[in-house]
Parts: sequence; structure tokens; C-alpha cells
Amino acid sequence: MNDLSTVGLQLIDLLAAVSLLLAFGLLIQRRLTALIDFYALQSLVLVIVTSLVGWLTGQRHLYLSAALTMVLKVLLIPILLYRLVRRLRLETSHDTLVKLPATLLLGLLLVIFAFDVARPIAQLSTAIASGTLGIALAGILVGFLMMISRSRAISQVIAFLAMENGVFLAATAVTHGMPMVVELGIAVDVLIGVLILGVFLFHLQDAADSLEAGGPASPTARLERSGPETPKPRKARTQTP
Amino acid sequence: MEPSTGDSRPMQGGAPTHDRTSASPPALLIRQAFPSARPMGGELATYHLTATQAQWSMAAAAISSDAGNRPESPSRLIALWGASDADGRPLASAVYGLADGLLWVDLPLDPQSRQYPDLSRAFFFAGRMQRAIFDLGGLRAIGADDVRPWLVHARDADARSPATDYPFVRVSGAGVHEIAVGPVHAGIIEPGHFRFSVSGEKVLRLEARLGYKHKGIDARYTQLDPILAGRLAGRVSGDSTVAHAWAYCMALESAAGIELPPRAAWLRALMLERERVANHLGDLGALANDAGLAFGLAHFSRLRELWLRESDALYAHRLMMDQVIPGGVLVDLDASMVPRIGQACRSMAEEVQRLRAIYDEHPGLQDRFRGTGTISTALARQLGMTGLAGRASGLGRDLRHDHPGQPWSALSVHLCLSSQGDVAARVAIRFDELLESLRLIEAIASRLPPGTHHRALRLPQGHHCGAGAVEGWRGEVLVGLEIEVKGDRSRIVRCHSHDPSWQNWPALEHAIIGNIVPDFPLINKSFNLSYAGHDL
Amino acid sequence: MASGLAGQMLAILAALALAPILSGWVAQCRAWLQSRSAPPLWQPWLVLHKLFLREVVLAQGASPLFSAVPFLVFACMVTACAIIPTLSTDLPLSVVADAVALVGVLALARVLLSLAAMDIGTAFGSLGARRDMLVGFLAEPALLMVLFTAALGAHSTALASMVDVLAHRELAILPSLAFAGVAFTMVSVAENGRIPVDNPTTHLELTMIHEALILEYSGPHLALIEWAASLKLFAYSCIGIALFFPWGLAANDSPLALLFALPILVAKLALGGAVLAVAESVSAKMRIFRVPEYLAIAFVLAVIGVLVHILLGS
Amino acid sequence: MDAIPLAALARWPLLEAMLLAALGWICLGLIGGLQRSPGHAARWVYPIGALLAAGVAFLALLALVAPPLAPHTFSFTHGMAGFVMHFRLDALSALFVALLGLSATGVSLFATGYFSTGDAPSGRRICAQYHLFLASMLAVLLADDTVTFLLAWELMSIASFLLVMTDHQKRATRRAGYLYLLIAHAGALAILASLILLQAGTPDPSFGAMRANAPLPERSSIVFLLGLIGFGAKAGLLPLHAWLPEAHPAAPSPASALMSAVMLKTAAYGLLRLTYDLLQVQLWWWGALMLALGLVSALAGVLFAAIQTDMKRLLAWSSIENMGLIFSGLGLAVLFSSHGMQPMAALALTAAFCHALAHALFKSLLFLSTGAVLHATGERNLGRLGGLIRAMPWVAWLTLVGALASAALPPSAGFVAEWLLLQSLLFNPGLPDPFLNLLLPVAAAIVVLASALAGYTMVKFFGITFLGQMRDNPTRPCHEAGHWERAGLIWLASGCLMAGLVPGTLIQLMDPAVHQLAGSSLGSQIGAKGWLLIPVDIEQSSYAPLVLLLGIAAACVLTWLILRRLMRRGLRRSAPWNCGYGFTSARMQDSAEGFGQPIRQIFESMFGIRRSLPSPFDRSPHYRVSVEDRIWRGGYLPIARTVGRLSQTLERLQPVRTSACLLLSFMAMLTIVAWAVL
Repeated sequence: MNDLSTVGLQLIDLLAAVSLLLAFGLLIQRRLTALIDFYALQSLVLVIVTSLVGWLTGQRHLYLSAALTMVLKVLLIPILLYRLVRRLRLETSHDTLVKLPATLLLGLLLVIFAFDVARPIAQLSTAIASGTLGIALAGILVGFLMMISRSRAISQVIAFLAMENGVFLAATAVTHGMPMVVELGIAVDVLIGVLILGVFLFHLQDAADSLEAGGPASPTARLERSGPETPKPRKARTQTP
Repeated sequence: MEPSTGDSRPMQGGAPTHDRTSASPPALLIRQAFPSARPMGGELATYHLTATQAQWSMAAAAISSDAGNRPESPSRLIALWGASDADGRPLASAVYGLADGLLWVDLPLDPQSRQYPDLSRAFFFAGRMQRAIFDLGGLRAIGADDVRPWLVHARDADARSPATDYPFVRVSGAGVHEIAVGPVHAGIIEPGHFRFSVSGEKVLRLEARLGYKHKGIDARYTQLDPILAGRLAGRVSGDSTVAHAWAYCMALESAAGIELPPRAAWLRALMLERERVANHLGDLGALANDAGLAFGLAHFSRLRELWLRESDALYAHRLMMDQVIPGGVLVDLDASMVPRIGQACRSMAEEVQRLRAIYDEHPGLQDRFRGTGTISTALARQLGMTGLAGRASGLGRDLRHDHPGQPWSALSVHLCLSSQGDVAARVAIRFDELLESLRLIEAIASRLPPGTHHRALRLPQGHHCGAGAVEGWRGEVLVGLEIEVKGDRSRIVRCHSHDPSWQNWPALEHAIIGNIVPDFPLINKSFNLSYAGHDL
Repeated sequence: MASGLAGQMLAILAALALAPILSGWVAQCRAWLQSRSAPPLWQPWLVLHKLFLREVVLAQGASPLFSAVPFLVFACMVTACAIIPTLSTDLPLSVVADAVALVGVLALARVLLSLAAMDIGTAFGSLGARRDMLVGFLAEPALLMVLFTAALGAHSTALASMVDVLAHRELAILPSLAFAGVAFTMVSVAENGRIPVDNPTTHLELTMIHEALILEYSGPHLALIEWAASLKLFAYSCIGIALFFPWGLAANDSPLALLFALPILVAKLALGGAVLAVAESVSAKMRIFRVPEYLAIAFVLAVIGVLVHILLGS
Repeated sequence: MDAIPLAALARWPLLEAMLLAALGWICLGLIGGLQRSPGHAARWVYPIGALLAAGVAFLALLALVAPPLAPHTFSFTHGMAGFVMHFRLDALSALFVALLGLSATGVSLFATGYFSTGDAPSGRRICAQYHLFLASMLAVLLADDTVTFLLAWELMSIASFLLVMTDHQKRATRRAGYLYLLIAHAGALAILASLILLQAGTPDPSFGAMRANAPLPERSSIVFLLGLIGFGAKAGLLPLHAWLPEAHPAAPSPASALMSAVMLKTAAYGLLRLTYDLLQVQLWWWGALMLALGLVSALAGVLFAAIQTDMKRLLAWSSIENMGLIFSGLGLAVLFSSHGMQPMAALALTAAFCHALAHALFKSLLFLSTGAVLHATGERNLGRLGGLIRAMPWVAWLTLVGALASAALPPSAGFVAEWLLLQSLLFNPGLPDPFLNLLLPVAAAIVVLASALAGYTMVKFFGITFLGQMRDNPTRPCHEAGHWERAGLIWLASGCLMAGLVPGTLIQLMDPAVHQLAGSSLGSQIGAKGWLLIPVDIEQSSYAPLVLLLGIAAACVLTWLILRRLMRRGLRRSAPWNCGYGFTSARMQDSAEGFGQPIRQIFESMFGIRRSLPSPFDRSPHYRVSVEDRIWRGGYLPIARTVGRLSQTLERLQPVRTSACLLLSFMAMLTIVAWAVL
């Protein structure tokens, strides 16, 4: 390989690392708007990786996939999520179930686990960037951890989307020779994204209270929402005497 | 309404009754007990009566039990002070707020024993007022728990005796230590000493030691001409000069029994709202700065400066000092200024909205604000909080809204309320009130009634009492006044200015509990209480 | 040897002169970002000058430790700046201590200052000492892990060798440095008492960390400590430059080469200072108990940096 | 020194001389124990003991400087049943003997002053127990057969137990002593079982016989595990640490110093002797287990140290941390050895040895200064101390040296150890197991975290004791330590400094021991430069503490000189600023609990914390907080309860008292030993 592609490979590794960094950002971030931003950024990294792989391997269809990701995950889904958050006044998400240091520690252990698991697989595969697999795997696991450690449905959805970003990254890094898988991945991607959003929008018309994970909120859940622990967006109510 | 659910809801029916005929239970009770009580003249219905010791205690018990039994009850103690009447006999005075107005109870005391029944068991924050009363006039509350000096410091009391530390309440237990802050602070703020009992960063108790700015305002009033004393009232607390001056003028006008020209009332309201806007702007900047966001300070300081310059242009004084005078206001508003004011208000509202969005979206700032220095509605009621801090804790009291005289009745003031009671709530209330004030200013300026802005005040012969209460930016400012006019000689027999800081200072000590030491400046700033107005 | 000594002296003098200017530059940038008119660049020098001319007011009961610490802390910072490759990677003192020892020297200064703060026995002294040690005990490991990430890449914990390897090998992108970079930025903000961890311009005693530590110092003592604080900022900036932008340092110790390296250093510092000012202006100070979380994040990121390095085997 | 005298030295009867010294200690103990006025006797008994200790240290250093071709051995035949006591002095023993001697010299010097006052009966007892303790520790290090080793080991445990029980009128002391005896006993049984297993099949109990026929790997693992339990209990590794924070504070300070500084090290010695010398194989998971236990102990130890309020308990927990770090180094060495990476194993071993030596010096220094403070003020509760730097500057400044070493700050000995440990954790050429490779950086992170927390703890320890104002009683009379005490402290402090400043020389001294175990050593890289430390390669890492110190000192002096010339204005004393309030009280400083509060809050989940907060409405508010060891609550108490229930059942059958129980079990152990021997 020439120098240029060496740099390209290193760039892919770097971008994978940035993607993992953003996954950690998602894990520790408390505010929903920031979560969405991070997700959009992570998707953007994915777009760059995909196009880079496409350029390095000369597979044109990857450009298409990158463009699809760009439109769907960098623009459409974040915008929809933003609107959802604004509409439902969910800016604050004090919904972490596990304390932050514990979450971090678990994340660290998952990274070690992922790296250890990825090593033999990466040696088997003929991937262009073998290290990327481990990092992507770590990203998936961290996304999973985030999903477990959050109580709000919307953060869980973002965690799921981040996880799916990790899957996509791993797929791009490992199976760049199998375009069908990637295409299929994108198709499933779109489907899931639309489905989730559809469910959300359906709920949006229904009631704000039922956005708690675990179905429609019970009366106690409603009480908790308005309690001091989960501050409801505060808008001074006014009254005309 | 059930405030304990923590939800913020509009005040609905029942609570503030504006129908003067259907009085709340304590008001009825008291009217039965004191058939002689009659409302004084003036904008605010004020019942003034002289009580015996039994009646004094009965009134306190009735009002405090009403406040304790009905969560929405507006009954409260507003002010408590000691004075001497025209003959030099000691008097204890208390002013209560009731649904249909104020109740002013005077208790003549025995000149020898100089004692009066304790109110601090019924009203928590009365303890400090009673200690101040003792320091100023030697009147002692019978049965009060806390008899430490309040305004008088050890060194003032006896310069020869060795100076000793104030007997702060000591938290016993392993490893409790103290942090002493003040009276001189590194920033340019008023003097006050704060003693924290802490374990590491965890605050176990806070006690404030005030009185460093005691100037003897009440005594000074009695040496001044009633008309001129308005200037002194305007200097009780510089940041609420309009509110204090208006309260004084209202008291004097009610004592004199004159009706204020409508235009004067509207102009006063304009200034009061301008003062509210200026202070809220300053506080919002300072709050961000105390949370380490200098950006907020820079922009709110800029807005405040623009606003003060505008005031300077309108009144030739940045703080509008000495603009409220007995009988009206000093300067009329030129009609040509009205569009300019409206324009300034609109652009200010726009900028404030933009900054509010930044505040609301800033993760670091919100993290500092939310859940910090929380006072629940129940605790706020127990402490008898008032004003802005009270409204942030769900106590929906606002004189402009509850007892709308001129011009408030015509303006339909919105009550800004939150039940969270944390710093974030106090910030949100400031933003809401700021925008509401800007709306009011524009409305007042455009709908100013015609007529004179000042009517010369002629004081009637004899003894007259008057009370004035104004919703300043911090809370209700109250002035109780008795004048004596003999021939062309008039004098103030007694006068007391009450600042809402009295009610809210003790709340600060509760707000810090469960927080950590470095959050105190932020919590303190979110209350932003007056030292000067409190120490008098 | 002689030229090496001369070069070393030049590096130290450059650090001594530039450090207050760097602090002044950050303050200037902050002022601009808040649309205020800025103090002059050399304002910290004016402050130092003023303080040096003042008398020392020593609290009653201060032990000799209290008067000795400003000198010791200043000397530690000067030594640290001499060890870090600011201008050149080939200076005699660079073999004296590697990255671990450098962190040790910085920790020594921190411990000494905290002890001195406790010497008078006031509330703020011990409060500052406690908070400073709290920040330190988490920041120090995170910093070391950042340095290890770079050290693994260079197969050396000697800073000079690290810079040599990082700067002079063929163009290579180390993904582990992405983690290390983020962690390092977080740590250096914490270590230098900048927003969001500490507010260097605060006037609120109860929230202070560094200012509370030195509340009882005055005159030349205070000047030395302030100078040491700016040297610390300078040292951290130079570590950051050495690890993440290692290009442009002189490879030998001739004074001429050092003089050429100076403008490049100044340019990089100016850029770094501006970035710091932006970061400070847009964030609020966090609660003191968020600081451990913040530093734990930095720590974990640095550890992951090391892990990524091992995974990628480069 | 050139080669010829060295070779001559190697032929000297070093071992015999050391055994004589041990005998000398026993005689001193007997003499001191029989004296009518022990205070008076202390003036000459302890200095002679110190002299003997210095002699032992000197002999051990000689043995290290001139390593003999074959280890010195000495056997002593007892008339009864052909009972032979074997002694042996090799490099490993010599290293630990040197550590014992160096530390004991300082402690004995200090003890001269410390024990010259006090009541007669306890003085007599302490004198006898103290010297017996010294002799037994030396015997443990020199023993070369199961019986001798175990006898010496038990003697060491009993002597230290008696020292712990000095203040036996106190209930807490009795509890501590009982707990110590219980765990030490259990540990001894584990060691006994381990050695018996090792010896099984041969009638010869000597270590030499064991070396000759090493057991099968699966049996080795059992032997190792039993040894780890036994020695780990003595070293205070989690979860067998419960006795340590109780027992160390209970003993008189010189005894605590010896227990912490030397006795804990015998555990490390024993485990090394077992794994490297007797078993002769190392499995990777042994090392991993030691590493993990060591890291957990280090972290837990320092966290608990950070929140203690009693000076000695704080130091005791800190000892757990340091033993954890030493065991991490040993574990790492075993790990590397098991993969045949001898140079790395040598590096890790050197790090562990450095740490052991540094800890022996600074921990005895710190315990002794606690003793000095206790003598001067009658108080060792941090919450009541403060400002002692004014009344006792000597003790304070010498303690500062120890505190800085304990905080692992340059240029102290503690830092050298940490530095070497980090080097060995980072620069391995890659273990064959990738998973372990990924875990080693995490281990490095924990080591660094523990060291940084040690800094926090030491600032608390020194700052609260010696700085600020006296918290409890400002007019408390306190006095500077006496000459003997100071001499002891100075000896140890200068040891700390020397070890930190010339680490090269130190490592060269340790080389024979390292070489004996790891088959490789660092000496070649160090060369002749004692002041420059280069473990692998100058390009890779180097550290020259002496130059560093000189640099800092030069900058310091230069600044001072320049400032003196430039500063026109003088110096004025005034009241502290304190926000202009005018009244300062000692209550306004951080208490020990206050200083530890951030640690309590951050690591809340690790501690079992119970607190009750006062209400703001309280007239006389009270704050209560208590922290307990979760392992104690979750691990020991259930066992104790079960045992208690069992013994109740037994007692119903046969009323036996606890002491009788102990006696029985001790007899049983002796019987087992006898059985093993015969």
C-alpha cells in the first residue's frame, strides 16, 4: 500500500476512536439536547468513515450509503428528535439510574472486554482497519450500557441509535467487501429510525406523560414526574385576576 | 390548590379575595373582637387598633393558626417594631397582612417592665425583630427563646470590656468545624458576617450576623419634618428607593387623608417597575457571574447600564431617588417620551428573551441552578417568606395583584409563581417578572391618565396614623407612621420602615442546608437581600 | 556543554518572561470575548512589579514553613519548566526527570502550598488546601495516564524523547492521542484553576480553590506564588504543545536554534491561550463535587487512550 | 572497593554474627525485664539494642555488597531427637535483614527516650517483649527449615501480640489483641499447612531438601495459595486486614513502628521465599492474583486512611496501602517470571524492594513521631491536635520528610519506588496474554490513583497535626522530643532522604537479591552513576533526584538572594486576615473528619456511612457520622456470629473459656509441628 492509503487507514482508526469518544460523551451527558448533538456528530464521523472507506477501496456505492447516512442520521433524525424534545419540553433529562463514576467504570470494563474480544476476530478478517472493529465493538457496548443506565424512553432511543451507529461502523470496517450487507444495514437502519419516530409521533399526540419507558404512565409515575426529583420544565403560570 | 404536589398552577378563586365584604376567618374574628377597628384612609385598607396584651396574643394566635390551617391563607405577619407614642410611653407595634388589607396592632407597654408577649413562637422570623426591638429600645418579649443581641454588637455595647465572639449556635459532634465569612468580603458588597458549621463541604448550619449597617433610621425619622422625611425613606435601601419612598408617602398621605392624583399613582408605578427591571437585570447578571459565567454578567450589566441611563434621561437620576414625594411625584412624564419608553421596553424584552434562551440552554449554568438552595412551599410558609423569594417557593403573594389599588387594578398584573423553590426558580421568576414589568411599563406609559402629577399636601391638625405598603422588587415594603400636627408645627411621632429582607434572611439559613459550601454565594445572590434595609 | 547550559538558561528565562504574558493574553482574550475592553498584555507583570515592591505582612503564628513555601513552589515550577522541552529537546536538564518525575515535582509544589495554607489555621486556608488536594488527587493520575499514552507511542517516558519521536517520525495519526488530547485539556483546565473547575477572577471566598489557599500571602511572597501559578499554566501549555503539536522545536541546544524556536513557541502559546479563553468564556463553574466526576471522566478517557494504543499496537 | 577485600569479606562469618546479635537481643530483653527500675535501665539497654541493630544492618549490607559464592549456612543441633535448626543467609535474607537492622536502629534509639519514663512493671515487660520481637523477626528471616521458621514466626506473632496488649486494661485493646491473635493464628496454620504439603514425602524439614525436590504444579498451586493466605494475613492484604488497623494503634509507638515497618515485610519475604526459592516455578495466575489483591488493598487502604481521625489508625491503613503496592510489585514480578521475562521481573522486584525499604524507613519514622506527639500532648486524635510545628519543630520537620516520602513525592525514597513500579507496569514488551496486556494499564492507573490519594492523606496527617492552631486546648503543655527520640527520628529521616537521593546505589545494593530471584538484575544499566537512575535505557527514562533537588534548591536560594537585594520594604507581623472579623478560633480550621469529607462523599459507596444531620430548627444541634469497614460488617461479623453460635453449642456441652480454647489450639498446632518433624 502506498503512503496515502496508510494515512487513510490511520485516519479510519482515528475516526473510530473519535466515534468511541462521542459514545462516551453520550454516556456521561445529562442534557437531552447535548445527547442529540453528540449523536449527530457521531453520525457525521460515520459518514466520513464510510466515504473514506469508499474512496480507499474504490467502491462507489459506499458514497451512496454515506449520503444516505448524512441525510438520515446527521440531519433528519436529530432534527426530528430536537423538535420532539422542544415540543415535549424535555430539555433536562435527569434520568440516569446509575451514578456517573460507576457508569464510567463499567464503560471502561466494557472497552477492555470489547478490545479483548475483537483481537482474535480482527486477526482472522482481512479487514483494512483491523483495530477499528474493536473500537466499534466498544462503541456498541457503551451504547448498550447507556441504554441500560437511562430511564427515559427518549434517551434510550438515542442510545439505541448510537449503538446502531457502532454496528454500522463495525460493518463498514470489516465487511467493506460485502456491499450487500452494508446496503441491507442501511435499509434496516432507515426502517428502524422511521418506526421509532413513528411510534414517538403517535405518542406525542396521545399524551406527554406516557413517554416514560414502560408503557403509559401510572398515576405514581405522573406524581414523580412533577416531583422535585425530575424537574418539569418550569414556566411561570400567569393569571389575570 | 394543593401546592405539595409541587406543580405550579395559577392562583384560582378563593385565595386572594378582592371582595371586601367577604372577609377571611381571622379578619372576621378580629373585627368581632375589636369593634372599634376601622379602616384608615388611603389606597390600602388598613385597620388600626390599640390592643391589650390578651388581644395582642389573641390576634397573633388567630392569624398564625389561620396561616397554618389553610395553605392558601394570605394571613401573615409583615412587620414588628417598638416605638414610643406621643407621650413617650413605649409601644409595640405589629402589622399583619390579611385577605382584605392590613391590620395594625399597637400594644401600649408598661413603662417600667417594658415587656410584651412573644410573637416568635407564632411567627418564626419575628424572633430577630424582637431582638432588634430590644437592642433599640429595651423592650423585651416575654418568653422568647433567643435573647442574644441582634443589631448591637458586643464592641458597641461596652467598648471597655474585652471583645468577645457572638454566641453562635454551636453544632456539636465529631469533626464539626466552622467557616467565618465577612463582615469584609472580597467582592464589593455590603457587610455581614456568616458563620457556617460544616463538616468538610457539607453545611450543617448557617447563622448570619447582621447589623453592621445600623444607622438609626427610625430614630432619625422623629427628628425630621414629615414632608422632608420622604427623602430619608428613599435612602433606607438604595436599590429600592422608589418602593421605600412610595411606602412612606402612602403612609403620610393616608395619615393626612388625602387622595392621590391618578396620574401621580401611575407615574409612581412606572418608576417602581423601572426599579424592578433595573434590579432584576443586575441580579440575573450577578447570578450568572457567581456561577462562573462571566458572559451573562457582561451582557446583563450592559443592559442594566442602558436602562439606568434611560432612567437618568427621564428623571435626571439613575436610581430615581427623591422622585416620589408626598402628594405625588417630582417630575411629570413628557408625552414625547412615551414612544421612546415603549421602544426601549420592546428592545429590552427582546434581548432578555434571547439571553433567557441562553441561560435555559446552558448545561453548566442549569446544573448549578437546579436543585440548589431549595425551600419547599411548606417551609416557606412556616418561615413566613415574602416577595420574590416567596413566589419562587409557591407563596403567591403580590400586593399589586392581591390588593390592586391605583393603577394596578387597571393593569391586571400577572402573578409569577413557581413551586420549585430553588435558585433556578428564583432566576425564572426574575425573568418572568422582568418581562411582565416591561409589559407594565409600556402599558402605563401609553395609558397614563391626564391630570396633575402632584398635589400639595396639607397635614390636618392632631394625631394621625398612616400605613403604606408597596410591592417592591424584593417584596412588600411597609411604612407605619404617626404624625402630630400642632398649628403649623408638624412632627413625626414614630415611623418605621420595614424591608422584606427581614422575612427572607432567616430563609437563607434554611436554603443552604443540605447544600455544599461553595453553593452559598449563588444561593445568597438568588435571594439578594438587603443589609442596609434590614439593619436600619 | 557550555552551549547546553546557555540554551538551558535561555529556556528558563524565556519561561520566566513568557509565563505572565501568557496569563495576560488569556485574560485579554476573555475580556474581548465578553465585549469588555481588555487589560494590557503585560498586566500580570505590572501586578508582579507592584507586589514585589510591597512589604510582607505575615500572619502572627506563621511558621517558617509558611515563609519558605513561596520560594519552594516557585523553584519547583522553574525546575518543571526547565525539564519540559519548551524550546529544544536537547537540553542538559531533560535527563534529570522524565514525565513521571515531572508530575511528581508538580505534585510536590501542590502539597507544599496546601501545607502552607494550613499553617495559619484559618478557615479558608484549610478549605483551600482540602479542595486543592481534592482536585489534585484525581487530576494527577489522569495527567499521568495522558502522558503514558504518549509515552507508549514513543516507548519512552522521557519528555524530550517523546517529542523527538512524535515530531520526527513519518506522518502518523495516533487515534489514542484523540482520547489523550481530550483528557489532557480537561486535566490542565482543572490543574490550573480555570473555569469550569475554579474561577481565577472570583471574589467569592467560599467558592475559591487557589485563591483561598493563598489568601494570607502578601507582597513578594504573593508575587512569587502568582508567578509560579502562571509558570504552571505555561508548563501545562508546553506539555500540551509537546505532546500534541510537537513540531518546530529545536533539535539541538545551540542558542541560535533556540532563538528560532522561540517565535514558533509564542505563536503556539497564543493559539492555545485563545482556545483556553474561549473554553472559559462559554462555560460556567461547576459544583465542587462535579469536579471529581469531571476528572474521573478525564481519567477514564486517558486510560481508554492507553487501551486504544495497545489495541492498535502502534 | 576493589575485589580482594570484598572476597575476603565474603568469607566472614556473617550469619553467625547475626545470630549472635539475635542472642544479644534476647539477653538484653532478659536483663531489661529483670531490672528493678526499667526506666533507668532503658537508658543503656535500648542503645545497646540499637547498636546491635546497626551491626546487623552493617553485616547484612556487607553480605549484599560482597555476595558470597554460596549462601552462608549454619545449623545447630539440639540434643533432643536429633532436632536440627538450620539457618541460612542468602541475598534475599540479607536484604530483609538490612531493612530490619536499619529500621530497628532508629526505633531502638527512639525507644531509649520513649521508654525511660513510665511505670515499672509495664516497662519491664515491654523491654523483654521488644527485644524478643526483634530477635524473632531476625530468626524468621534467617530460618532455613520448617520448624525453625514456624517457631520463629509464632514467637514473632506472640511477642507482637504481647506488645499490642500492653495497654490491656482498655477493652478496645483487648479486642484488638484478640482479633490479631486469631488472624495471626489462622495465618500461621495456613503457612504450616503450606510447608507441610511442600515437605510431604520427605522426612527432612529443611528448606534445602524442599529446594531439591520441587512438587508438581497442581500441588504447587495449593502450596502457593495456602502461603498467600498465611502471609497475606500477616501483610494485612484485603480481606484479611481487619486486625491491622486495630492492633497497630494499640501497641506502644516503637512497637507499632516495628510491626508496620518490619513485621509486615516478613510476610513479603516469606511469600518470596516460598514462590521463588522453595517452589521454583511461577504460574502466571499466581502473579495476577497477587497483583489484584495488592491493588485492591492499596486502594482500599489509602481510602480508609484518608478518612481516619486517629493518627495511628491512619498510619495503619496507610500500611495496608503500602503493603498492597509491594504485593503488586511482587505479583508483577511473578507474572513476568512466569512468562520468562526476566529483565522485567527484575525491574518489578526492584520496585517492590525499593518500596519495602522506603516503607520500612518512612513508616517507622511516622509511627515514632506519632509517639513523640503522644508523649508531648497525651493525644493522638487528630481532632484535638494542631500547631505542633511551633512547640516541637524538630519532630515536625523530620515528620515532614517522612510524610513527603509516604506521599510518594520526589525527591524521596517513596517516589523512587512508585517510579520503578510504573516503569515496570508500562514498558513491558507485551505479555503473551492480550487480556492481561489490556489490564496492566488499568493496574498502573490504580497505582497512580493510590499514590495521589496518599498525598491527600499525608497533607491531612501532617497539616492537621503540626500546622494551624491547637484545636482542643490551646494552652495544652507540650514539649519537644528528647535527644534520644530526635536521634532515632534523624536516623530514619536521613535514611529516607539518602534512599531517595541516590537510588542508583540503592538498586545496586539490591541487585544480588534481585538476581537471586529473577535471574536478572538492573545493576548493569545503572553503571557507576549512583545519582542517575536508568532502569532500561537513557532514551526511555531516567531520573536523577539529586540533580533535581539541587536544581530546586539552587532556584530557591537564587530567588531568595535576588529578592533580598531587591525587596526594600520589610516584613510586618499582623493578625490573620480572616475577612476582617477579628475573632479567630481553632474551631475555624478543618477537622480531621472535615478534611476527609470529600473522600467520604466521593467514595460513599465503598464505605458503610451512617450519619444524622441536625435540623436547622434545633436549639442544640448535633452531627453524627460513623464509617465502618464493609468487609468487617459483611465478611467477619457473619463468621464471628456463626462461630459464636457454634461455641455456644459447644459450651453447653463443656464449659471452656476462651483462653483455654486458645491454649488448646496452640497445643494442637505444636503437636502438628512435632508430627511434621518426626
